[in-house]
Amino acid sequence: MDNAHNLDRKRFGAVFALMHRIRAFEEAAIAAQKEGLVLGAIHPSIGQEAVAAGVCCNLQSADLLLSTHRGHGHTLAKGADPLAMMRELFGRAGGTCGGKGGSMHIADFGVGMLGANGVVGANIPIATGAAHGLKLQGSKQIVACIFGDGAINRGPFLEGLNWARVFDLPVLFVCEDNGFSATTRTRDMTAGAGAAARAQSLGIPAVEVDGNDVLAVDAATRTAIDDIRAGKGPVLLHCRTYRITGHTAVDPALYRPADEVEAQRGNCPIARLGAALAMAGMEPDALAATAQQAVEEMTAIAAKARDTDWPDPMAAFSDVQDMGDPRERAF
Amino acid sequence: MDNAHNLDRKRFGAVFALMHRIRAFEEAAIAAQKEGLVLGAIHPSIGQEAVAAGVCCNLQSADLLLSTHRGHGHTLAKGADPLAMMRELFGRAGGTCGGKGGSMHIADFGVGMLGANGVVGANIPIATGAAHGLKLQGSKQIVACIFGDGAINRGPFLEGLNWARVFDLPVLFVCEDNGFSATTRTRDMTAGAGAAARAQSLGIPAVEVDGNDVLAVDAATRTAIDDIRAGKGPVLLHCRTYRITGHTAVDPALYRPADEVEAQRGNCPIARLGAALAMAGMEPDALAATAQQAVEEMTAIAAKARDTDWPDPMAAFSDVQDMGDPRERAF
Amino acid sequence: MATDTYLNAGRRAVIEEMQRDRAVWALGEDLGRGGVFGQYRDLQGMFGADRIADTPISEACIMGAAVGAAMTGTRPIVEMRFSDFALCAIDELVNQAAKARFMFGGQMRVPMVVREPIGMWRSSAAQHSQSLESWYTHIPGLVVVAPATPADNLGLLKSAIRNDDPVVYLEHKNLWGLEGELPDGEHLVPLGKADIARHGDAVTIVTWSGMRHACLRAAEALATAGIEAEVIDLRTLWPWDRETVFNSVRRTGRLLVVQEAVSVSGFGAEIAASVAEALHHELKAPIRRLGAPRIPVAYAPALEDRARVGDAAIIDAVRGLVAPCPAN
Amino acid sequence: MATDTYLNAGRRAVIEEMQRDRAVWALGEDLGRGGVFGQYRDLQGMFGADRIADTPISEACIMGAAVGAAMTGTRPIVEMRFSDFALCAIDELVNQAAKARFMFGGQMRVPMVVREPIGMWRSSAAQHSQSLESWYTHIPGLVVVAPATPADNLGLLKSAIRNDDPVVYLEHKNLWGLEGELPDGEHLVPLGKADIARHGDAVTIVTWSGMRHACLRAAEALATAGIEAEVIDLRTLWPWDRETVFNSVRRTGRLLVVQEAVSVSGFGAEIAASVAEALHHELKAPIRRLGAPRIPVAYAPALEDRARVGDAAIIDAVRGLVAPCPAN
Ligand SMILES: Cc1ncc(C[n+]2csc(CCOP(=O)(O)OP(=O)(O)O)c2C)c(N)n1
Ligand SMILES: Cc1ncc(C[n+]2csc(CCOP(=O)(O)OP(=O)(O)O)c2C)c(N)n1
Ligand SMILES: [Mg+2]
Ligand SMILES: [Mg+2]
Repeated sequence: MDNAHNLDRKRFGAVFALMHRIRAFEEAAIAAQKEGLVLGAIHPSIGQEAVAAGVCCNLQSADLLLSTHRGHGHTLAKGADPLAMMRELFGRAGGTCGGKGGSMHIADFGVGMLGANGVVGANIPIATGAAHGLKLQGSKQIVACIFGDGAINRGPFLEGLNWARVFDLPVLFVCEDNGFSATTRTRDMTAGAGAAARAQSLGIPAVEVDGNDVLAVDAATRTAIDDIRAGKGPVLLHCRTYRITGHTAVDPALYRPADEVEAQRGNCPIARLGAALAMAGMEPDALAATAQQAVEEMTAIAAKARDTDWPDPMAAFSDVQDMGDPRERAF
Repeated sequence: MDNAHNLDRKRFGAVFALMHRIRAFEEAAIAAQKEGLVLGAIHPSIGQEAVAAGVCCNLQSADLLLSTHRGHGHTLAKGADPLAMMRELFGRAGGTCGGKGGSMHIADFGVGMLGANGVVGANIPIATGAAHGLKLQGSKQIVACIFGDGAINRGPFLEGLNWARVFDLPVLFVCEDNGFSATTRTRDMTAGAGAAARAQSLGIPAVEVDGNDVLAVDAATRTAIDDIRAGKGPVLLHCRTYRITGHTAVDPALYRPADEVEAQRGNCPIARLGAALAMAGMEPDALAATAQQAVEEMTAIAAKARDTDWPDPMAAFSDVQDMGDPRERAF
Repeated sequence: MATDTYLNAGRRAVIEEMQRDRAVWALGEDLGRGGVFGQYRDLQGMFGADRIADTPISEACIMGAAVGAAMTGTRPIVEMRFSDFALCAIDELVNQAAKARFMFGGQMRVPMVVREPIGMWRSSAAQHSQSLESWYTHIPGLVVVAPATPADNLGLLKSAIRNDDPVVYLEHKNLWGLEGELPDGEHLVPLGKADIARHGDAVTIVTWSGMRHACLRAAEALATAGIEAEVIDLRTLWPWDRETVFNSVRRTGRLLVVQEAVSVSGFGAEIAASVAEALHHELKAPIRRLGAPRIPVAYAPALEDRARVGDAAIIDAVRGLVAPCPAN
Repeated sequence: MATDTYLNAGRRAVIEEMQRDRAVWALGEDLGRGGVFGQYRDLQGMFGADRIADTPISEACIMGAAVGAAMTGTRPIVEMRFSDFALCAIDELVNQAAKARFMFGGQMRVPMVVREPIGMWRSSAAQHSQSLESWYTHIPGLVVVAPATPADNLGLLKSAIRNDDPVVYLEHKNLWGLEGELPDGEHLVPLGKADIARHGDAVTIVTWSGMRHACLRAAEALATAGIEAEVIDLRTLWPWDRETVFNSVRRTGRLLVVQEAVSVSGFGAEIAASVAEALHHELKAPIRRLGAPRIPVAYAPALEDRARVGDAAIIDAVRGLVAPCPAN
């Protein structure tokens, strides 16, 4: 963070607030899960906020995003309404998907968020196809596709990246590498030099960055997106980060040494940006207020979400298909 | 073919004979198909014989091989009986698979040939798993897996190669690159530098050779297999060749200019080896006799295959499964 | 009226719909050279390589990309070459295309048509002969269509392309060369409506795809013996036309379901079970199903034929159905 | 006899068979940390990382590698984590594992067990809740097993591991914690034999997997009203135990099939169609099927419940079946 002194305080103040909001949203969700309010599994991204924030602050609102099972941060960063998201986690009316999807299937097409996904790697071909669709229509929008380090061992990673290069599509592939695939250290199951090397072998330029340094993620994303918007085709960004929490909110993550986690806590991307902002002259009070506001916002949201009605059970029969709609028959 | 003068005449005389036998087998099969004797599609490998011969002459009989829809040459080179193979193409009793498989499903477990495959790329995970099984049992055998250039765009290519490296398995991956995926020029649909670059990005050493130079294929294979037998894990061999015939025997292949095909005919791997053998002192008569013998052998085999009985129709109900065998019920 | 083939009827449907709607495009292997059976012959010349797109051999990405492209406002026609290869893209079809609209709470639709040629085609063996239509009928979110005539291939494919949800469109490889009359001008066949291919009152035969023709041949043979079979070609398997089938069975009291697919858990089981549930008291004889035994399709013709439902089996089954009921 | 869970019963089966036969090994994601539900807890410590193998997230290769490893003399247990993810490996299962023995003319077998946890598990939503057993019953070459009790999970998994052909082994996620008695010593349950979970003569209920328990609860409730239902848990879906089912239906004259899966083209259709064909004249009432409507499984409980067959629906269906037949 050499350039901390000439940091754009306005821009990164907003990024800082966003990162806090992501953290606070997930902490509120984890707390709510302990109370039984979150109904299905959630995969927190605590410690990884710089990837969501650094990538998405470079997307325009018309740009599109595809995410994973660990997508709360990405979705918030793309501009989704946290109340609707929290309602979705709680399975309530007014959830982003009306309570049909839950955490792993949050989508908000209104802000260009085309879906989390419960199948690792499945978002890669879909993102590629979304970019293909945009290109066919002469659109200037681009697509960002975030996936984990574990996803690069699935076939669709190869197929999607090859395709994006062959058709020179406007996609930013982001490998959000937290070192783990569920309980497995990804490096033990991953041959070769990793995501960037694989992308390069497919003719796709790739950049590796410290994924806990939001300034670095931001800068690398901006350069990549400039190229993509200039019509140069896909780019891959490999962001190394660490997952502080378990794979799911209820995973104690005993498969890794406590001191490793402790050391990584000291590498908190939010604290790092806070330090940079402080060095750039932002007041400690202002920094603390940002954190505080985020917590208040998300606490209020969780309270509001818990007071929301359940969806109409008959909604289970809608949005299936027009022809052969199950509502044509009684159940 | 710098080393033509100190060519091992015995070894390459045999390779030369094998290449002629492959060519003659396929020409006999193409002729038989015109007569209606070959029942399903066949995918000739005419012009590609150096890959089959150069790779397989380095395999021991206990080693294993997995092949593709274009597998006659590989299968013959692994030691399968051409009469049983021809019977299989003719759908007759005594075919390698009893007439159940046909050209795309020839397997001869007796000689370590674990199957052609009708699904592009599907042989890669199977080969990888075969090597995994061997390794678990402490076997010294190795596995060779031959696939086309089109197969490297399928997900199982990535998954299989990554796996083979992660578990350090004894597999030789051979990309038999004839430039085409059915009627499509593979390079138009393939991003990056190709098979070798992709393998290298997965930490797998890769070698590119002129696939019409059997001496080069042989030398590269030998080196690769030495490493594999020494426990160094997988290697990929990328052999560039050309498919003289169409995708199937009935494909006129009008999607490529006649002069391109003509030029490639002049690069015949069999003729090239013949020239090298001649330079190494082999008599023109002996060379011609080898070709003649191959044609006679395969013509006789085709004649014999056509005189073979059809399989017992009730064989359709056997070899399905032990529990829940369809023979338990009448049809 | 012009006479043309089932293959060309499908091609005409694609041309007409691509001319009608710029959002429609097709993607698959070898399409620039017409596709593996010539279904797309010359179309790349007419519409350009963007709209008749050649793809890598990447079935998962072909299907997955279509999902994404459908989400961004285009209407892809996915060519899977052989339905067998669609198994390389089943996650993308079943977990993504079919479920997205629902999972995401109806925020959008996934309008795409997946063309998957099915069925036995002499000596194509176990990996190029399957008919897995029953799988798709089991999956919420999918429409399933299986045309049996040139006119239906024209009219149903056009309707499928206009449908706003994913349609699995199963052409039968053995029918490519079948000739029939194609109406001039716009010809749309509604999804979900069966075709009563032959009227009769002795027995109802429900069938689809390639077996329509075997059933009609069998019905003609039976007619010479005075047995008039009604042959219903479902055409759309989901939603299937319960009304037409039930009305017919109410009249005939006898049902034979004929399918090319493996009978065990084939779609015929769904028809048979539905009729057994709804019309038990109106049946004059037990329902009969015909389909393939539970064996992979073999290469050698004599073996392959053991997996085929022949005309004789249909005739026998009908005779059994109309025979006086054994005392019980 | 010891009491243990369905989960531990499966774990014990793996331990016993791995001890018995060195060729047996297991592969899948996270197995070294016990697998996603703890089915393999501590097994890597017992058997080493070679035999309890962690794999990359590469479902296609997990399945395909198992096929190859089975061909070279080992007996892999494939862990698919959720049956939904097996869709990423369907080509390898259906086009390769299931067909290899046949296509290659019986030269070898493919002994592998594919464990695919199925079913609804509170708020797991559309991509983690499916029950696709009917698909597998449709595929020649596959054996399909779906245990419902701890003892059966022990005895059937052991039999599955010893079977020489590919077995799709469907444990129900909601049953992991279910406790029951496990016999001491070797306990093998034969494949293909149903379990008559409850005797009765008013009606035959055929079910499997998680629904066994709902059916038993419903049957107890019905018994208090004097209706004695026979509950048959199929346990193995292919080959299913026709004899036990037919004998029961011959006695009761009434059949209800209860499944958790989508009813349309679910395996229940096969049972219903088979009974309708074979025992039409012995039925005292139309066959009934219960299953999920053709909707994806939703996340919110009230919506998810619309996809569940509840005890009340079973009770109602039985009451309808035993009610005096309406004049017709
Ligand atoms: C195809 C598939 N296989 C397995 C899973 C189960 N699963 C869910 S998340 C996960 C780990 C993914 O690791 P990674 O891609 O690195 O993402 P992270 O969880 O670390 O964000 C696994 C194996 C799945 N959802 N989809
Ligand atoms: C998964 C799959 N997709 C498509 C096909 C149809 N197909 C058969 S061969 C072939 C071309 C394969 O090209 P390549 O791998 O280069 O092998 P070659 O035919 O050139 O030997 C295609 C597309 C198939 N068999 N399997
Ligand atoms: Mg990860
Ligand atoms: Mg090729």
